[in-house]
Amino acid sequence: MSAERLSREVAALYDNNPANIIAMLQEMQNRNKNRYLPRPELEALAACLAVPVAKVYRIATFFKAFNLEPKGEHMVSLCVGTACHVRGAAKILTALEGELGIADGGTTSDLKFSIETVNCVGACALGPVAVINEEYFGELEAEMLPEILNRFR
Amino acid sequence: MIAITINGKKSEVERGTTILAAAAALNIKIPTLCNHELLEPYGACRLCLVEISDGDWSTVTTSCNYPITRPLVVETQSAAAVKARRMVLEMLIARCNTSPELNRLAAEHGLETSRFELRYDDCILCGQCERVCREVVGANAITFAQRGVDRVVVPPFGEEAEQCIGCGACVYVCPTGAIQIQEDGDRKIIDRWSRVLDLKYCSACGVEIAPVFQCDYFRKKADLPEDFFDLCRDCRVTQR
Amino acid sequence: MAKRIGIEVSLAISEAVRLANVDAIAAYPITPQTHIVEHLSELVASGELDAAFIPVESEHSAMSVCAGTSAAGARTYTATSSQGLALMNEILYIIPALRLPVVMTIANRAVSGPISIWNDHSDIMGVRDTGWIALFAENGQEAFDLSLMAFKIAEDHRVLLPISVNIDGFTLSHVIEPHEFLDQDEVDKFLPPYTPAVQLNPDAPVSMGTVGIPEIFSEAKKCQDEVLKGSEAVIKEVFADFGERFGRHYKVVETYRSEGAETLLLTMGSVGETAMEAIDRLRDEENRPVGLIRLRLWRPFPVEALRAEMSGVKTLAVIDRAVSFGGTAGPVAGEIRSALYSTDQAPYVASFIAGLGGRDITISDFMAVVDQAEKMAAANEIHQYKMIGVRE
Amino acid sequence: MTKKFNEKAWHEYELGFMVSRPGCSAEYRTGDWRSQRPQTNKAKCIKCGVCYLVCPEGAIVLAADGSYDFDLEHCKGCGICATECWTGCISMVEEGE
Amino acid sequence: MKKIENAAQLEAYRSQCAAERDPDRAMIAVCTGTGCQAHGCDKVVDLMRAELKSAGLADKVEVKTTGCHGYCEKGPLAVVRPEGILYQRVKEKNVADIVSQTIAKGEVLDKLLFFDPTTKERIKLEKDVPFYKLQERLVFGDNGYIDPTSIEDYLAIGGYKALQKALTEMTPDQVLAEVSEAGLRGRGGGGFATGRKWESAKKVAGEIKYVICNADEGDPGAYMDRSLLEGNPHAIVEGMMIGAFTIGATDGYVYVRNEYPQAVRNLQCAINRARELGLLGDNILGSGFNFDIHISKGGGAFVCGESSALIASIEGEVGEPRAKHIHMAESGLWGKPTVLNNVETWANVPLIINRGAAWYRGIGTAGSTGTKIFSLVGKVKNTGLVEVPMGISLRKIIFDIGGGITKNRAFKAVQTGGPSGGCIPEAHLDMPVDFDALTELGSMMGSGGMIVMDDQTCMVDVAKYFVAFLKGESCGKCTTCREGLQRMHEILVKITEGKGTMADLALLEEMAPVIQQGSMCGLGKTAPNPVLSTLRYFRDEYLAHINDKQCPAGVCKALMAS
Amino acid sequence: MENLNVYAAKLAPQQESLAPGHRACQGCAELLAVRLVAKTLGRDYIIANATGCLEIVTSSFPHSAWQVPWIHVAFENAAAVASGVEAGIKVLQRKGRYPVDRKITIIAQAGDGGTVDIGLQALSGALERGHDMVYICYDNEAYMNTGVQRSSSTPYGATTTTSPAGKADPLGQHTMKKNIVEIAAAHNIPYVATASPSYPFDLMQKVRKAADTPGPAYIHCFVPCPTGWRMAPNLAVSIGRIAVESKVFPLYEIENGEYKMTVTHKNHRPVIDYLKPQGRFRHLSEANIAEIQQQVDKSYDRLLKKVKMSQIELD
Repeated sequence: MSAERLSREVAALYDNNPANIIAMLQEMQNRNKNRYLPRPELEALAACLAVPVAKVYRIATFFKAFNLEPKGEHMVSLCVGTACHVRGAAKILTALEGELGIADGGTTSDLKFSIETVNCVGACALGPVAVINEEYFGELEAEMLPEILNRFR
Repeated sequence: MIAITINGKKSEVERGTTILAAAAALNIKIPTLCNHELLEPYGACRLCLVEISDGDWSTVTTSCNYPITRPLVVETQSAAAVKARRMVLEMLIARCNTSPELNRLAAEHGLETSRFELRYDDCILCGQCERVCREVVGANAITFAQRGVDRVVVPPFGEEAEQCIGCGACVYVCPTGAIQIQEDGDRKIIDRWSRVLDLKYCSACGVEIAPVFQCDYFRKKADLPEDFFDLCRDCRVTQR
Repeated sequence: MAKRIGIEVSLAISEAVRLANVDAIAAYPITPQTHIVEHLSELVASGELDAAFIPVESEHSAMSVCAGTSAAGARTYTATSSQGLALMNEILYIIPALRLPVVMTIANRAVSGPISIWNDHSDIMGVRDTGWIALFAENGQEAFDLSLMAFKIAEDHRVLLPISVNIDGFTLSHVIEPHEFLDQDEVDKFLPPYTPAVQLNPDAPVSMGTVGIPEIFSEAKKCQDEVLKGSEAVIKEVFADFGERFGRHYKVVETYRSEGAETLLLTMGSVGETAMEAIDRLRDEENRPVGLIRLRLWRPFPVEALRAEMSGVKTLAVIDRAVSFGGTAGPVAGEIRSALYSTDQAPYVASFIAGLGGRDITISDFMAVVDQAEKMAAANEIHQYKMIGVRE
Repeated sequence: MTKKFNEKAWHEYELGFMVSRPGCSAEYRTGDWRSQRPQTNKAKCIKCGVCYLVCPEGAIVLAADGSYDFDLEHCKGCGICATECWTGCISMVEEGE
Repeated sequence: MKKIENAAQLEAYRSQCAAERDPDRAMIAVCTGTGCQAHGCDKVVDLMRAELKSAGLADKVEVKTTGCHGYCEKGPLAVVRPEGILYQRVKEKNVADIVSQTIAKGEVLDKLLFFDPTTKERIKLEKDVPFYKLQERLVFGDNGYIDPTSIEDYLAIGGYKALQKALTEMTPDQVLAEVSEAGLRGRGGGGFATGRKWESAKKVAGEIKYVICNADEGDPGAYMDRSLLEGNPHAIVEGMMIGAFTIGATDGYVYVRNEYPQAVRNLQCAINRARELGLLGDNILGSGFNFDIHISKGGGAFVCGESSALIASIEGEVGEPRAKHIHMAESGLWGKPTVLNNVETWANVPLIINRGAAWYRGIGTAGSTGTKIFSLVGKVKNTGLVEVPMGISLRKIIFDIGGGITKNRAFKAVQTGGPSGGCIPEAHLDMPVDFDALTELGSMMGSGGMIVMDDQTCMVDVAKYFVAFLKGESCGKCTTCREGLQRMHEILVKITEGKGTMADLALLEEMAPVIQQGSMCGLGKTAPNPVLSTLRYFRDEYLAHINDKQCPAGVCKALMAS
Repeated sequence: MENLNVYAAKLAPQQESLAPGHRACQGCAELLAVRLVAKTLGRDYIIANATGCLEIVTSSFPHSAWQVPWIHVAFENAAAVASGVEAGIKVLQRKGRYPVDRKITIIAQAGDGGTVDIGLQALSGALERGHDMVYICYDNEAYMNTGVQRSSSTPYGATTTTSPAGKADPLGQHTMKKNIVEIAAAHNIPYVATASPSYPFDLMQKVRKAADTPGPAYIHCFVPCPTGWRMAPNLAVSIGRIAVESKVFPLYEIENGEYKMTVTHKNHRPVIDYLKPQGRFRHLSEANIAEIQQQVDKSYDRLLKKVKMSQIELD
């Protein structure tokens, strides 16, 4: 679908109202298989809503939810909230980075995995916890990672 | 009208007047790097901290965006206010030590150096350029992007500011001199925005008029004839 | 009370200026004023006086700078002589119009030409009508005291006019005399720091020296004159206050052995001391009813005080030290004739001009003047002036 | 009613005949000097402020919409604004027209 | 379904729902909260339903998938009603036994019961388990009884009664008086009196007003809002409606975290169902009151928990705070009078209307009435969500409800109030927990995160962690917050690397008040708290890092070798 | 700075410390320049004003256009008065009898007559003494206040009422305009600049710099006078621009001895463009104009050489 058509469609879902721009961007990103917002799509949405590209760009870079670069098929969201932190999330992150060969925020070259750290997934009792494709993996230990990841490989 | 006392000087102001404006009217200068009288108060630089009190209650607050809604006593030079401003300046000069304006203010506050590690950024994120471009010029050529420590002012996507008309309003308001505009041959360049604009010259006298892009922009905006900017203002009048 | 010190009068004046805690001094050197400003710049350089010393490039600028410092609210002092005063002339008019209480010592000296560095009163007489208060000192102590009082008078908010303290060049400025100095704390009580009625301050902006259109110009001049005349009362107040504090009493018009005198000599400045000798001799050796009257205040002219001393006086011999070329008398004599003209039993006023350009006036000169004046009076001689000791 | 400045007695003026009302010249109307008056075609106005900055009288004032109005009390009609206007949106028209 | 047009119809429908849900009927309530899901509850539910079916018990026994029960530590949880038997750590392999033994024969499975480590006894009933026993689950309790996707479940337990009462029996002034009288304070952190907030907005004239539910639960270590949204969304909808009715608002917004997809789904479902029944929309219950609720999904920015940033975000701008010298009761969303409360606050409202201010005041302390839900996490045995009356001591929460420290290590500190809260040491554990007491201790209530730390926690590291968190979440607008936190972090890194000096410590203390005074929004204003509170209570740990180049807790890597 | 034009104009300081109602002629560029100076300096400055157009039109009793302290004493002594104000304030500040919470700029301002002719001595004295003040000469190239008499700043070939072009002497002014900028610079003061209200940002920046520079600064401001130059008032700003574009009045500054052109143009106009709109040059022959062109080119080249030289020196 062309960026123009996509943005028209998504904008229409939210009454073409620029106040809903965040929701529109979420929608556009969700529709993208690599869950990111390519430049042409942002520009098309700006044109469609008659708002400056600058504004769309600003929103897209302000909120963590938005990616301007393609993300992996599987997003490994590792919680580094306080509860997880005190339970050793930092070690898990190191292990995870080692396992996937990418740093926090990075994406594997085959676009299979991305790692992001999130502040709290609201599953503090399970810490340390990671979420992959809405599935929760709690009480993580570094040794568990290969097995978990293999399920998505 | 609301009674206000600033540094012992009394006056009356309209409800909603900011402390900064009320002080200015009394010819009391409060340092600020992000405020511009034509722009909405923004409150980013936090340099305009003053101490306000009302009876027993007192606090340190920014003056640029504090609307006066009840009688207040303001001290711009109280120990607390000066101390707070000095710390703000210490943070700012640690970030950017190349701005004469900033260094002047720092010196005024008795700061020679910062205890923080120097970072050599030239932008202090006051946002005047962004707001001027948006609120006054309406070009929206640049924007804030990212957030927190990564916050920057950039053209969209960090590439050439395609909406920039090269008016230089951002250059004019920048308190640190981070934005420069140059003429290089037949072009006008704003490095910071990666903007390069070809210049238009007067067909009669040969003196430069403005960037072609800007001329076209205004021509469209004001619905002017195709050849309107072929002559400079002076030739338009004197060649008659 | 401090002890007596023998010191050059110029230096004594500088000390008075120091005690006055003056804020700004702008001056250009000219003989015989130089010792005053030299000493003041030393005092500033040594830190004994916290003031701005502005070494200007001319007297015109000296007075212009004084206008600036005084308008800024600073206690301002300058000193000059002769040509220097003449060069200031334009600005001298403007200072009182702006109501700036500048204090200036004039070490009186003849005005060129031929060029002369020696004493007479032609410089001050040339700026008679510029609107300044003018005081004349007779000796070092008086010069010292008047210099201090000058600030108090000038800065009084009822006055706010500039003031000149005239001292005779060399004959007074350069002599060493015993002086009784005052302690700083006493002076401070007498003369607190200057509180300007108006100053150049962005917190309360004023425009000074605007264009005087015809509708208000006369009022402006009338005002200036009235304030100047009114200053006499303040001067007397300050003299009285000073006398009370420090025991040295001054009057705007001083007399010497004038009780029952039928003939009075009238002098201004240091020659009064010589004249006193002459009076002593005439009274003590010849038993003649003569006395001396000395004008300490020249502007505003103390008309009433002068008239009060005239009862029983038949002859008044006025010694002028300047020529009013082509005029009706010496400049002082002319004023006095005018002041006494309409009074009952006005004395005969004889006008003498003496001591021009540094020429000495001796005791016998004064004695001769008395003789001559009485003769002229007897003959009711109509004259303009008589020049003493001129070769004819 | 306070006296007019040319009705006062000599002692009723301020010290040294100074003027202590800052900027009171604004009371003086210079608009009468004008034979031509500036007029803006607001459709062509880009609200850039050039006219405002080059007015020797300070008689061009910012309007609520970001464009500029003329203070005709003081505008002397020199026409600099019209000459300097970037888009030519100001024209000088005869007074009374 | 036909729309409900008045109170009588609602009452009738509620009775019908209640009748259909016989409380004495056998039912297995399985917690499907996030914690239990991570433990595999979904499979347990599927299997349970299959087992019941094959045992022919499917129409006799209902398997109810409910929201979070709170005792996340022991999930998956299943409660067999009406007896109230709590089975914990239920695995797929246990399902067959539950069906065959407990459901079919009424026999209790000992091994699935809670084992009390102090008494060494198994406890059968949910209400007797120490974790629940000391709680007062007014707001949170219903989670265990209802399917959040069913408005009928909610109606059956008395849902929308408060709305009905407010709309048909009370005036807005009376509602306001009730809420004010109850002493309800905002559960989002500030503890501002809800009644006062409503009153200000009510006073302002205006046709258009808004109510907003702040569901941008950003505090790491706090998830009670999530659990409420997921487990009992109608309570929030009802609370917002009552608030809207009081101040005269026509629209409500729920600003919810994008990271909570289940909460969004359940809330959206609740709104849709309420609309279908006519409980949202025009002329609600024939009262003339019009109101609707919209969901606004956050883009992932902690700062959007700050009210002005949240509003900016709803308006489609970046979540940058604005100066709040003009209160949002006067000028909030799109410049209109706005009341913003958080999830838990809104959920308290129906309770107050139903049971009255006097009753509500009876719970908690004089200054802080009612209950508070805390998320008790960290190095504590019984992690989970606990709802307790205000004024209970920290010790009771951590040791009696929470069961003490894991691995029986020594308690060191409890961190409350989210990232900008403070760390409270042992000495203050008997302090009653309420808004004012926590503030006095240099911490704050925040949204209710309670992270327990043991002696293996380095407090300098904790301070560094929080400052790093806040630095990353600062919008970057204010110099004080952006530069200040960055510099604080730099210094803390230095200290944890053993390169710190006493001058650094002094600088930290010099910066802190300026960041507090100089920042625009709550994030910056409270950001130095973790540093200040750790400096206040654990200064010796800083000194050990600086002077002795040692990390007493053995956390800071750079200091381990020596 | 000068390649800013639109919008920056709008953003210039809004404060006006020169009020309207002054009685300058229509299109007076001097008052425009003064207004720009006033905008730059806000309210914290004090003016000592020489006698002249500026003094007359802004201070006609009972009115004053000034919203800052202002003093006029005489024609030739603005520099001296200003230096007195400066010294006075400094000493009072030291003694705690004057506000010290901010820097107050002292401005001396005069026309070309009050500067290059009668006021030259006072100017020189003040510059030499090193007062922290800014002297601004508003050069309209003749004694306009008294009816357009020539001054030593009147340019070669201009006709004035005391340098009239006539049958016997068709040239007008015979002498070359006195280079007061170089005279000021010869005092080795820290800042000297030329400026023009036709380049408002350049002007304002220079005023700011001059005010911020400790010690004396001199700004020579080129102010077209429609009345005295006999041209249409609407061209006052335009002609100033053409003066720069035609090299007649180059804009430059000398900062601590370093010369710098602040406004340059790639293409220059011929001087005829500058001369033609002005009545005071209308009598000039083609030969005269060619001569003026030569003079202008020569002095411009000389200036460029100085720029180069000073930069080499400083390197």
